[in-house]
Amino acid sequence: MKNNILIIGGGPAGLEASAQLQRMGYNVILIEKAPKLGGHLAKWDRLFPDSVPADEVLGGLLRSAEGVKCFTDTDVRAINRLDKSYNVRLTNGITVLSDAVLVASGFDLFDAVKKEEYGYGIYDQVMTNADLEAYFKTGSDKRIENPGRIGFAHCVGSRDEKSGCRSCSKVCCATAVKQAIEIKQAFPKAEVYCFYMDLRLFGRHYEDIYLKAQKEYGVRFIRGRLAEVSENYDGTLQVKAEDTVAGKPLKVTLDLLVLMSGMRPSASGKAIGDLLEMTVEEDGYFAVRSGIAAGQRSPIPGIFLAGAATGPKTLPETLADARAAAMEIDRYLTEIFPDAKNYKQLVRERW
Amino acid sequence: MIYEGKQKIWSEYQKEIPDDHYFYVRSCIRQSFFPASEATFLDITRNRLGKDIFETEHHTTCGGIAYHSDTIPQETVMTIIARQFALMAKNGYENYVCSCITSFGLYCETMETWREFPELEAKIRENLWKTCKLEFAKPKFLIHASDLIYKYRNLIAAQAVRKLVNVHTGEPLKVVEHIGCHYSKMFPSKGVGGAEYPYVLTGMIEAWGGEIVDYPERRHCCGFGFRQYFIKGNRGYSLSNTHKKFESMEPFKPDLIITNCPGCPYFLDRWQYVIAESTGKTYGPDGHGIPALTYEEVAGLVMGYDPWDLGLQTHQIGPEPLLDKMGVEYDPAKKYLGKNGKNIGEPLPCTCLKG
Amino acid sequence: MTPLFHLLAVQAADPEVIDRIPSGYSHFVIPFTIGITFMLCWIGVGCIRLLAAIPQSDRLKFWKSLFLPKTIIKNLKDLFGDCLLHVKIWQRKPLLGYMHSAIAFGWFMLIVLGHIEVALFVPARLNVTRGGLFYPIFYRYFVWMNPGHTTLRGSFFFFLMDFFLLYVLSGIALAMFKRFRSIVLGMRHTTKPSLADRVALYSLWMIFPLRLLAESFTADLSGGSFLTVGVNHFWHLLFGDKLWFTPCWWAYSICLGLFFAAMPFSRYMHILTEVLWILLRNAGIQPHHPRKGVAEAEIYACSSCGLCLDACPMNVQKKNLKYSSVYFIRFLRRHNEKKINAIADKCLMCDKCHALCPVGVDAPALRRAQRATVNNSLPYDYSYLPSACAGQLSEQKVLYFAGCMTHLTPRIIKAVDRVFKAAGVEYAFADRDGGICCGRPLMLAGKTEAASKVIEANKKLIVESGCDTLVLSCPICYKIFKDEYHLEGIKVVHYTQFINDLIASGKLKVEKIDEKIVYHDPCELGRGCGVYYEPRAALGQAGTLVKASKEYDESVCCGGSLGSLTLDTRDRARISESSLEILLAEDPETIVTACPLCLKTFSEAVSNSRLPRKNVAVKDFAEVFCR
Amino acid sequence: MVDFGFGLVPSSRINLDLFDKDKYEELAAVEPDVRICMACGSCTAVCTAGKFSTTSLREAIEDIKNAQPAKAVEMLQACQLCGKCSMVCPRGINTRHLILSITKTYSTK
Repeated sequence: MKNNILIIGGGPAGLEASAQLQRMGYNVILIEKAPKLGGHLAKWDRLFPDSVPADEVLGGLLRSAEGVKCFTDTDVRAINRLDKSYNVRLTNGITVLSDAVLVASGFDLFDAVKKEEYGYGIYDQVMTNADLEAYFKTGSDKRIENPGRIGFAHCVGSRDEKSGCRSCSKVCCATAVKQAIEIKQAFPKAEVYCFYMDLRLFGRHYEDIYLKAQKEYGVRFIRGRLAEVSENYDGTLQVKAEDTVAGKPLKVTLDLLVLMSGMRPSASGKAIGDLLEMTVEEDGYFAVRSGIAAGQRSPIPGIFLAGAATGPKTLPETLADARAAAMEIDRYLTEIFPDAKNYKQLVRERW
Repeated sequence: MIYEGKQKIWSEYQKEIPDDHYFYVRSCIRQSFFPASEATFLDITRNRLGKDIFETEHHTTCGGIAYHSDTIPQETVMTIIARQFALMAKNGYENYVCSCITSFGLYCETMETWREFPELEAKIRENLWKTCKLEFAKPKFLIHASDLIYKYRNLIAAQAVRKLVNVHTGEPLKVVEHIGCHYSKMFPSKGVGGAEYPYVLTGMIEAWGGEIVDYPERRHCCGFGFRQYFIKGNRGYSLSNTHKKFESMEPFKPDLIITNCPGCPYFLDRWQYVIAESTGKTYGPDGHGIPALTYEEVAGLVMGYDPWDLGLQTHQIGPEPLLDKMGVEYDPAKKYLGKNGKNIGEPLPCTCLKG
Repeated sequence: MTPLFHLLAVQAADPEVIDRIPSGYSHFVIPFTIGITFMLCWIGVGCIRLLAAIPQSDRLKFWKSLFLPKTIIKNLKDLFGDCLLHVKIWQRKPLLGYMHSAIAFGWFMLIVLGHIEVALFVPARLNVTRGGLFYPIFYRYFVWMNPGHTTLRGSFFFFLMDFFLLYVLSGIALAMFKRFRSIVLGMRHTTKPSLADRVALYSLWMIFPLRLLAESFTADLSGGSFLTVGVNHFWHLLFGDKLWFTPCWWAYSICLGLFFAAMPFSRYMHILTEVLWILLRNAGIQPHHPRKGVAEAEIYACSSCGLCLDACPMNVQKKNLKYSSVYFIRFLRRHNEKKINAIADKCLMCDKCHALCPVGVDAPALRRAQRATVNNSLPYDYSYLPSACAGQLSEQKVLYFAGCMTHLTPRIIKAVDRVFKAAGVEYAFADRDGGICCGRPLMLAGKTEAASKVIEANKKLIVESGCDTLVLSCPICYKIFKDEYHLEGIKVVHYTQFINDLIASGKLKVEKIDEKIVYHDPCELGRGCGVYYEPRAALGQAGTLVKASKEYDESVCCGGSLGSLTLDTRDRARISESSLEILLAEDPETIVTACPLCLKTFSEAVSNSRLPRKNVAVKDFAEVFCR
Repeated sequence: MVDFGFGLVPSSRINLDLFDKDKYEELAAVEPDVRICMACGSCTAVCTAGKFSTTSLREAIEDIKNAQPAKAVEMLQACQLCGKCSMVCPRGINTRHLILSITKTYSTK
């Protein structure tokens, strides 16, 4: 018998897990609330550290997930737990009886408007990392017109308890360095400043792009959180930070400010979590069975998690997490699920 | 500047302001700096808007200046405040309106502290009983006097005889709004419009036909800074801070600065004189300064009060160019005549700053 | 046709030589005369200018040196050895030495013998007014050998002239061959000739074959020996009696003229300038300016032979060839300021080019002088020095000064301490808590004035310590303490010397173990201070010393040298790697060096390099004696 | 002018708008390593002169980038060019040449 598996979220994690589970012979149903698959990846132009086109990666994911039953523009309306399986009613009217549910609800980008002092949505020349990616993709944005001085503010909505997020979003430093290089490539005469608190360039080749940004593109890295942005008479921005290395307050006039919005738990993911009565930790991301040994299992048997639903992850980490989740689902559906008699016992022992 | 973006933020920082029956407490320093402002406030609220506003001669300083200068402990300050609250309760009021921003901030701070540490509130209650044999009740609404004017800005506009418009060009006057630091920077939710883009004064200017100027250093302190001013060795820092603000607003060519704090109009006014006389730099047109007025003075001007009744002669920066722009009629001969018709004394002419 | 036996005739009757051209002049001498006159004027003016640019005291020293017997002997020895015979090249590359000496000595002899011939047979012609400038050169053209009156004396000169002509020709042949296959003569890299170089070079190549042609054409008239006469016979066989000797003499003269005219602008100026440089050098005069005075002599004494190209450690990468001393000197000559500074700053100052230079051109000193023109005027503020050197040192006979770099390699300090303790040496540690720099890096960077301030401060500290022996473990320090500190009454020794003495006097017991050790000569210690023997003697007691493929004064810099101001890490790493390869030639187990910089550089290079052998240990000299 | 007994206080704030890009590029052309400093402070920690004075190459590089070159030049005057900093720099910056180049490029003398 082919087990039904419902995957919630058609971003990279959902797509990768669908492809893997389909290969294993399961009957996969993938739902995505947006009209298009791909999640944030679909909105991105190039990916760090090697500036690989995002479309290329997404294309690969979509191709390998071909044949998976996909419902876009679809959300979960209700979920009932049956004995072992889940009865899921979708917003498109379809009801799915699923033996395992994978929540790959991803993340939301922090709403930069909330950092009022940065003036996103108020000053003309402030944009976010997502806006800049959109510019790279489409080549047009009224804010970008041969800017002379460009600033990147790291940690917007990350490592900021006042924004409700204590933790690091993991991807913004590398994204900022990547975007700094790309904007320098687009406007070679521009001066680019990155305002950072710590440069968290932990991954392979990340340090290389940092060095490249300094050496080849002359990007200036200033250690200090951007504190205040105001608009000058001519529409340029005056930004203030402390250069904490120099131990002095600093100001500079910018033509463009890019805010590196961090990752926040997905709001729609949380709604699904509420339906499933899933535990959410203090940081807003879903709790897992064990952060080290069972990072893809939720505390509820049969509910699995993958990708940024359990905290900020880079794309390769998300994909690896999705593959791991597929393995976990397979293990559950072959070792625990079929044994109806000892199901509860097995769940206690092995979940 | 994206106006809609600001509106969105303003909509998130709205504050409930009661309709009537206010207990009013004056500001220590405003009474001596710009005494007519508080008088005008009472006149507008009582006589023009017909509100019940009560004040008692028994209220004292809130202790804020001493507190911010680190000369008295917090518990002392809280006990003083508790006494003011007791006066309010004794007189049957629960809407506490203060004229001073320092006081407003301190009241907010005290109430928040009590909320977090109820045992402290209990202790203060005990202190107050021991010292004054009084019992206090916390105000139901704690508001600043400018919140009230903000609330009635449209009523005032309806009674206005003129707008904040240059009568010669028809252009709205460019107004810099300067909020006292302790109005909303400590507790953004306690101020109308929050801390980053406060709306309390902006709302008045918009209602009265002026145009708000959003200059880069608008968030900064006027320069008073308590210890920065009080200690002469630090006074250069106070001056430098004000100087930074004027350098920043200069390109916008503002016609007027509106403030809601006791110290701000004073320092934005007097330091222009010091900057002019020590460096030769003036910020208004033709060697004049930029008038820094209180919101009551601005309200009074639009409502047709006589400028000398509003106390505009107590400003270092001469108000005449502004009055001319607004089309306000005034008698120059009466500028330095007191209420009793006697000369109140005239300042010596300045070298650099034009009167 | 002159019968052969005439040449061998013993009897001689006057006149033996008859003016074939009574006027002693022919138009073809014009090119040569112009060329040589131009060159002589140039060099005359140059000499005066050069001597005028030397400080008064140095000039006096120079004139005096010319009359001191000791310098006279040295001058003669050097002039003969370096300028004519090229002994230094012979010693390292025999074939190349032969080539150089063949051209230099051979040509020199041709000129000298030519003039002797004229002096003997037509002495009147030596007079400048009677063609003394060109006559001896074209002697064979102007004279007619009286066939009936040849003498043994005459034949002897004919033979010598032919012999030296052949000698020169063999040198020229090698030179031509070297242009195309330099490696055969032991040179991996050769210099790129400039335009003037090319003109002079090709003229030089042509001079001697043309001389042979010209002289062989006239050999039946004006005499000759085995070579010219032999060739003359060949021509007659080939062409009969129709010999075009006037065009040949023209060609010969033109080539000579061209050569001399191009000479001042070419590397060949060295042939004459070398003499002046050797005299100045032996007089002990140091350059004060990278371009003027002694430096000028030095610059023009460079033959652009390119031996320094292979010597230079930077040249493991071909892209760095352009920073070699030969090009530095060439650009100095051309006043190419931008390039001069770039090249001056790049050099590691390992001094190998100087050690290997056939004429002893001290290019590193010129580079230092060049750096000084830029860097000496840069501001500095050492007002903190008095407080830095204020401490009181415990009074001991032996004072040990570790130096800045040694503080980054504490293993040296520890090893020195253990060795000193084992040998019972009581010592004071001058910079235990960190001292100031010795001043050598400043000196190398051309900040001589700043260096003097540092030297002064250190000197005070050392003199006040009351020690009688100063031991240094850093060759960089040692070099400057020895050369510039002038510590009267205090013996300044490098720890290799000191430890070797401890072993020799039996104070330090060394156990010999079975360990193959290779010793790396630090630049400043070996070439800089001439300390080659003591470290090897001491190491020989502790293990089996094996050879590096280049050692002593040919040892290659580790790549870490403080001498270079601009060489980057990658280039340095390549040098370290090649230097390591040289040290590992005989598969040693341990590399021993006696310099903190070499130690650090090699330790890192062993683990980082792409060389297959990674298990070789890198040790400091002192560590060998405290295992 | 009136003497009030107090006056404007010079700002210690870094104003990057005053940054002289051309001059900096001039420096970076002779010593590109100025770009790659990551302000780890190793150079300052081992500095021979730093033990006796307030010199810091790390700070000097900052000063250059923060439009305060005069401070950098003054600070670097204590340098003895001993080269310890170049040995410890994790990015392999040619520190000594950088020091000389900063002095050469920005020195007003």
